Amino acid sequence: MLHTVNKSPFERNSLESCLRLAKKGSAILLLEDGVYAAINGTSVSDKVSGATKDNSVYVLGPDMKARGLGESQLIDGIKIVDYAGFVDLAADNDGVTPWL
Amino acid sequence: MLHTVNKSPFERNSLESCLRLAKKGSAILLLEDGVYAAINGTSVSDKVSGATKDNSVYVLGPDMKARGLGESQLIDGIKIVDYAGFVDLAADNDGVTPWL
Amino acid sequence: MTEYNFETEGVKKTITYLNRKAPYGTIYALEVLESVLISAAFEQHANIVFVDDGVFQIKKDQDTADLDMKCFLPTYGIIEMEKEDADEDEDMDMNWRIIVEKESMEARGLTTDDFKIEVEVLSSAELADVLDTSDAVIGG
Amino acid sequence: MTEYNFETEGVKKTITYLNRKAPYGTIYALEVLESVLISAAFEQHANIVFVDDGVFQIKKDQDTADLDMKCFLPTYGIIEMEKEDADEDEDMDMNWRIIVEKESMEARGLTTDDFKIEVEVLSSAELADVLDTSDAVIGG
Amino acid sequence: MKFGILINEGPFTHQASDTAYKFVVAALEKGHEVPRVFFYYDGVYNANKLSAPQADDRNVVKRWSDLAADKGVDLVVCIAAGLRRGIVEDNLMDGFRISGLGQLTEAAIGTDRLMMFGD
Amino acid sequence: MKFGILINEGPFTHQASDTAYKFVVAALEKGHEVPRVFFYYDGVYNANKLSAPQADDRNVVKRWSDLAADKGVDLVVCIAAGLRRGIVEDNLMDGFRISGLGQLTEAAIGTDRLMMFGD
Repeated sequence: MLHTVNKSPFERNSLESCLRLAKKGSAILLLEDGVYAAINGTSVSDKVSGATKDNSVYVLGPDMKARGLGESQLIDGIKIVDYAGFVDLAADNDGVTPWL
Repeated sequence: MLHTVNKSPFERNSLESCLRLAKKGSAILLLEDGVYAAINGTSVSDKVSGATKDNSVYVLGPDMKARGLGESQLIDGIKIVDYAGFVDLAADNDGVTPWL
Repeated sequence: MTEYNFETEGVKKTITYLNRKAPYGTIYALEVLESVLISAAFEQHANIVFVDDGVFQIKKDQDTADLDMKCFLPTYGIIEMEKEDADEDEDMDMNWRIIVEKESMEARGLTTDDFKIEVEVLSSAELADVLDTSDAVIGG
Repeated sequence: MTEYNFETEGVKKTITYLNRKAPYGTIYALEVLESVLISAAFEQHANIVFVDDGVFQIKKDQDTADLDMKCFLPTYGIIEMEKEDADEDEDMDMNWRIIVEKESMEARGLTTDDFKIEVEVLSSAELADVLDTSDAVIGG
Repeated sequence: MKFGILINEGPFTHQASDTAYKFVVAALEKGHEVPRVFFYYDGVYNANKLSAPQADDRNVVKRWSDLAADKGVDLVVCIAAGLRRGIVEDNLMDGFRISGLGQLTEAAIGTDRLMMFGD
Repeated sequence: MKFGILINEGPFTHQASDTAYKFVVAALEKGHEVPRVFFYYDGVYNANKLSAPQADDRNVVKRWSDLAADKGVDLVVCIAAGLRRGIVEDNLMDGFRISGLGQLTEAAIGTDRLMMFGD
């Protein structure tokens, strides 16, 4: 299952609910304002870093770039994908759960 | 200053920001999905109860009723107003800060 | 304009409706209900799930008269009836579940007595399994 | 249709623009900017405040080319210039402040070096005073 | 006292327009003035005359229009926000007019309280 | 593989429609099929042909319309959601059609993946 999160973890509870309800081993894609969860040194970094132990966490590159976030700021273990990579994630996992 | 909060405290950070940035002695009106902050026995009740010490906290009655919440569930110290009471709060305080 | 025709005959899927928003502040609760009702005609399996503020959607005693808004509660009753019909009709291969997440319910100070309809209460871990085995998830 | 004519001649107020949303996920950042720019013509005092995810609006190095969206950053530069003009022109009674809340900035791992424009960093308590003395607060 | 109103969300999807309407009616009943309601962001959709809600639901667009006719409230739709969202003279409900963002600044300066309703 | 797309928010205000569009283009480039995009909730505003964004901004409505013409994607606007918001035949952009919610259920059943974009 691929879980998509498009909300800022500082503003809403979407990421928290996703982490609580995603089965271990799931893929999680952070996109739109959700990309802020992928960066180091914030009040949620530790929680997200912990999630990379149980899940494959991805972030949408074009959304990071638009918001002025660089690869060097990424939490270890998070992988950047582009829209083609997003399509692959949706195709390779057996379903998609949106956390909007 | 009257502060208005229309978001659920479980979903968004609006109430938290309001409580952090409202000057002591301000009035706070919970309306729309913000009324869920006014009820007892939830994970945010203690925080809201604490706020009633420093601020005058009000809740919009019609929004409570619509959501099936009754007066008996209210946190002590929170007062119910109707739309006319909302108008009075806006008029009697010297400005309005929206936390949407 | 291209009208596409899907082959849905004989296909059986599990669709999960994931309700996470409070009622009335936004319209999502109402419009997702409309789509749940329509889907009954397609005889698919469905999970109608209430998580986060979605649990407030089925709170008893809603009275929207002062807001001049339509109250959704009676419609949840229809969904409950659809589920009962499906449960009782042995010829119908349609399994509907109405699920509330325990953690969301408790954080909001609610118990099953507060709900207008009968629900199945699942833990986060149990609900994670339900989501994981859904073919399509429609959020509200 | 009734067109109302306000008497604004000689009235001096303090308008606070309270930016709390991240850029690009929603349009609020862009459209609130449009209203800040217009207000300059009215020579009012203004506080352009960045709180919560609003602090991300002025993050350096934004590049929206891959989204085909307009980048707002250059417009913040215009606001910075408007403020400088007002500061330098002694005949103009117009005080603009560009404010970032310290707590919001730090929770997001940012420092003033991360911002495209010069800002005043205030603590929550200091910002509470600014809000409290505003005549009108427009949120984004 | 004079109230200016700013509405940032469209009808039905968010409660903002409903709350604003109830507030305006209550303010007028108390003898306050509401010289202008400004529709910004998705708020411009409140002026779409093609909106046709179900018979058992409230008619948000018509309700604002009636208020303009009955109470002389000036309903202003932001031209820039309206253009990008396709709310223009062609589909503008009676009682609304389209104008620039300066009309919002005017309302902020010229009223005693600016009330914002949105998401 | 067949992707069904559900879009729940209007153009410009939320990024949902932009992300969905980019996803659909990338999926088609990879040789997948996108038989249907369903517009629900405020998503119906994506079909408003009166939308006229600024010259230096993307034209969200036209972009979907062009995709329908070029790639034969079936763009369906929910009739109930459209009626209450005033998106009807009168202001419907070329390439979109109006139909019932059953078309969403069909897309959920008849595709391999249903992708939802919204707020």
